[in-house]
Amino acid sequence: MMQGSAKRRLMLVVGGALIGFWIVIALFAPLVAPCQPNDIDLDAYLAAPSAAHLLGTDEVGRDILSRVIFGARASLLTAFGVVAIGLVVGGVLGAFAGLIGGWVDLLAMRFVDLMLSMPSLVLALALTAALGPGIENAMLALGILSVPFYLRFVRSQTLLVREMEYVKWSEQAGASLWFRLRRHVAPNIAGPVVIIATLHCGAALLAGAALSFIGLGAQPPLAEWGALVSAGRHYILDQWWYSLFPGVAILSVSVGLNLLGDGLRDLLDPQGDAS
Amino acid sequence: MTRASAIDIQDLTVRFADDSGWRTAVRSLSLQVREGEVVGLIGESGSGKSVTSSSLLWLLPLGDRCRLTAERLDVLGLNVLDATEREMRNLRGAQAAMVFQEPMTALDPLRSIRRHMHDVLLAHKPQSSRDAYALSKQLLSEMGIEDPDRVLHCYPHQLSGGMRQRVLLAMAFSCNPRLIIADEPLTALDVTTQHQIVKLVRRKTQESGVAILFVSHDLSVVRSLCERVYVMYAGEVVETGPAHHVLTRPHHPYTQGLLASRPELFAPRTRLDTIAGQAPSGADAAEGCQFRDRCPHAFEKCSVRPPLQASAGDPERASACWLEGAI
Amino acid sequence: MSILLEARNLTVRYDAPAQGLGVTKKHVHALNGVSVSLREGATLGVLGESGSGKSTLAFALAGLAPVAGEILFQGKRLTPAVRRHMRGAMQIVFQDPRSSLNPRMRIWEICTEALLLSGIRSDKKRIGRAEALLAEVGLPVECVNRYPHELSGGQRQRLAIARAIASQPKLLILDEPTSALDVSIQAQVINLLLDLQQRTGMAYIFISHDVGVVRHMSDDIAVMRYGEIIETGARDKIFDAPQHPYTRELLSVLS
Amino acid sequence: MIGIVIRRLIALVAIIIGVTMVTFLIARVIPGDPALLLAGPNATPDVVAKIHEQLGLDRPLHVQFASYLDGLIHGDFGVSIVTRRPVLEEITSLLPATLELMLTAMVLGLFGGVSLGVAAALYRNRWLDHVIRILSVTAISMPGFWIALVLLYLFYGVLGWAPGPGRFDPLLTPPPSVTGFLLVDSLLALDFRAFASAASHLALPAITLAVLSIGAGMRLVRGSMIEALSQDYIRTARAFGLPERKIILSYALKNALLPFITVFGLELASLIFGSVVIESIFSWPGLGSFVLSAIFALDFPVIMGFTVCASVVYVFANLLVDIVYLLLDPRVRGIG
Repeated sequence: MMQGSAKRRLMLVVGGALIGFWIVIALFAPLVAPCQPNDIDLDAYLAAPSAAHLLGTDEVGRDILSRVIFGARASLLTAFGVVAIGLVVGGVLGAFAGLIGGWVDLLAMRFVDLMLSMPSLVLALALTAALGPGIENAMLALGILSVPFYLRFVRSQTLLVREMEYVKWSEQAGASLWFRLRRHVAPNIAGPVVIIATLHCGAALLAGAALSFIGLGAQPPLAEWGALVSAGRHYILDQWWYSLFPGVAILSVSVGLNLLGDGLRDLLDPQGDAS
Repeated sequence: MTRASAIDIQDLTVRFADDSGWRTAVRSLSLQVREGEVVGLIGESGSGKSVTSSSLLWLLPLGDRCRLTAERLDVLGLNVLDATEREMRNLRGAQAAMVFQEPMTALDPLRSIRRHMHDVLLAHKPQSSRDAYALSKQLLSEMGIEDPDRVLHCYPHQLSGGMRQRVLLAMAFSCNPRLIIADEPLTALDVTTQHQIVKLVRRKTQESGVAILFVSHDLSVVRSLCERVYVMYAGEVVETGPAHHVLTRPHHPYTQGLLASRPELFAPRTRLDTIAGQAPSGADAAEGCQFRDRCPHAFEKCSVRPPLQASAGDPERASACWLEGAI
Repeated sequence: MSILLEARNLTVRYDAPAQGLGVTKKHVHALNGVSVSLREGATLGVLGESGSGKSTLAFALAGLAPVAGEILFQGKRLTPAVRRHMRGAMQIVFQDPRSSLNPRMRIWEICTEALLLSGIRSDKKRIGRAEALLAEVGLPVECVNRYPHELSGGQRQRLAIARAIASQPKLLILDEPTSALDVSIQAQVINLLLDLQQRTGMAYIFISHDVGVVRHMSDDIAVMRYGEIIETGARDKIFDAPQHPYTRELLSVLS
Repeated sequence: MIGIVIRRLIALVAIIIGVTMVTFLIARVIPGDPALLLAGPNATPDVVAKIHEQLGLDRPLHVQFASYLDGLIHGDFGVSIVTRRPVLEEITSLLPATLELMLTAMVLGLFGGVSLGVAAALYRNRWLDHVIRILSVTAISMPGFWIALVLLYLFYGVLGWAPGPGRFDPLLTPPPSVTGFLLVDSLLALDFRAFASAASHLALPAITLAVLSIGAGMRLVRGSMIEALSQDYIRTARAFGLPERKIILSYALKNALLPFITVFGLELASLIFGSVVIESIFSWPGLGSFVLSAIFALDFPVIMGFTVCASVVYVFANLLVDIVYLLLDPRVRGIG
């Protein structure tokens, strides 16, 4: 009914607006931010929100608003990077495994089964620790460990579409594997893959921020949301704004991605209101 | 007409909403089934026959997206429109039972046949589970199942489609109902299995005197099983009367077309008579006769909706066509 | 008339998956030593209930199932290489017009896929051909740019037929082409198939569980059960004097 | 059924070896040379070589792995570089605190997720459903460490309802340790003040951990409940006049919980990760805090030991989930 489609559109619009807002902020950070993120002003340390510093200042007097604005760059890039690594490597391998089948597929799936039977976030923790703390390493670790997830998803989607009668028809009419992949499989799995990637992007944002929070991700003085929350935790009882605002930033992007993903899912499958 | 009525519907209208707006699934339909009578309800997909049968036991997903209005909707003397939830529960299963089209999905995959049957028996009559078991066993054997003990311990996925439909029929007959509503109970089954189930249903009706509303798109099954028949097209009853007469000498152009398009009637490899075009897709169609776009006899008067009027020669029969009796 | 297709001793075995829903079976014989032959321009009806292997036969003939045995088409033994070479001389129409049409392709793209495969890349040429094909199967020409979900069930099946005849095949395998359709629409599709056959001289393998429809369409009939052909012969012979008790049971439904 | 379990147990051994290998590779190959880390930046090559010999790093990789594996089988996880105590001993002594936290969070998550999910499904598209859905999207979108800080600020800082960080009131005497779970031990000792203290200290960290799984759980349960309620067998049950309560509990809910069970096993991973992140915020004296400090001390024996243990627990938990699934679903029970 109208109500349903209006709700769907609302989710898409709100989600898209949130993401769009933060992407613009990240791109034009130097223009939007009132100060440089690393400008120290020792006279105004831990200041409460005021006209001069809308979100207050940190322990060395840096403007928190500016640090949150510049932090969007590191946080969003990490999340996008994780998804990109997983999607490109896992997606290509998954489509390949699904279409070739046989022992290639079998081998890939045993590997995936092994990787997915481990708690990947715990492994990411160990891997980042081993690679050495740093935002790039955190991204790399999370990205590598999301490869099996994408591999399995893209493979299962490929297998699903491969069995559809229109692909069977194409096969009996003499279409090559590549033709079927390009003409039939790819267009029909693109939707689900985009949805999964959007939802995973939200999870990656949270995981990256968590690694930064415990000190394995972004290193000082780089502004990153998780690291900002972490720096503010010692002042939480008195200077609550310090940790609050970067956290709100994470929350808003993550909500945006989840709404966008759910909205896209409803759009693709209006009957299945199972999100 | 001395028998009391098992089903009495007057002026039933059911509308559904989807993304593009409201759609009328059933339009001012009236239908009667007398006690002990077997009545067929025929129509193609989308004609509203399943909606009609579901509305009898109040099983439609009523709410924002589905609205039902009727002047009267009585089942076994109970006014379904105003019935309480408790009254409906006492009606369902105990006095009026329903059998559905898809025996593959009509049973809970996580529940054994025994528990399905016990659930129904115990919901309507407190009894020991030993008694319920004995009764279930007996019911299954009456449905022509040879090893009821084994079947009772099976889960639905372990049975064939025909077996499951027998189980559902056994459940339907379990509380000695006075009315059974069967919604395309044969469609998902193989021809040979259909044959056996039809024989079974015929025997059970004769034994128990239960009234049946048999919903189907299969003309030959309805003709062989039912006393009277209603033919539906695009949400309306277009013709009704004794099954044998209606399905051999139809009055309404739609029924005529439907019968004529069966390949059995033609010499092999010759063209069939067809009804041109396709049924209206449901979005509130224009006024007038719903069939007129496909009708070979359509004329100006068809832009006004014809009422269901009794046939001049045969008061048992009626059709909704301005040319009733003339074609 | 000369023999168009000759299949000898076709056998398809599925290894039942170790895990899955339903009853466990090992080595299911979906098709067990089935032989059929078909003359040019004639129709072979394959009659059987669910699980009889009739759809597997369609898949095996179309090269979509791993089959043992021999298939001769126009006197040539069908190997994968030969199949690639004879692109489009044999085509198939599936039962469910919902899953047999790519939901993301436009109607003209769908019905000219065979042309694209044979190397005709120009969109303009293909759209022109698509319009002719739509007219041939009785679909309104203005729907070339629409998507399949905008069509009704009967129209989709017409589109599937248009796609199959685009390459001017000698043989059309019709796997339950009318089973998902209402009686009045079924009659339209049957007429279309009869007209097309008369116009082009295609041979049909017509697979169905519907005794009446098979009788109407076929010159010869093969009755299948449990992956085997239990009785085969000319239509009238099968209908007037069925030999096998199962055939008699099936036909008794018609009377 | 038994066949499947045996097959899964064999696979389990393979998975555990695989897990160990992956952890081993992560720790030994990628960072280069742990000896350099140990010896510090100013070490002479002699010192490094000596450490090599001591740690067995001069041997080929597969030999090292075999001896590590051999150690694991005998319960030898190596010795912590920082505390100089056996890793296994450290882990077992800290495990009860973490387990108590995780189990409480799991129970909260389970009940919260299922009841909210079912409520949303039953009131689908009404205001209760909308509120629950908004809550669930918010819950899965919140960073756990941030929830912890917000809760700490609100309930400790502003309202003063919750005690500060820690696991127990330092002024009270803890109950004698029987199970290692303070909640259970204090009840066994009939020390209700100790119980109240333990429970109030547990509340905030457990809620923090539970929020994430509640969010994910209710989404899933709502979806599968709606799916189950739309099935034909529900309509059959209604048509046969079964009581609505029975239809919802015995028919719909049972089917709806099947997918939830599998996901619940997978949720364990985020709980373990969450405990590492959150414990230190609440000064919870558990494994998470310990591992976190080990990470910054580059205490690789501890990191590896923890990763292996966590993975093995995770794998076992998921095996358990699979067995429960087999028991519940007759469609797969008969096979194998």
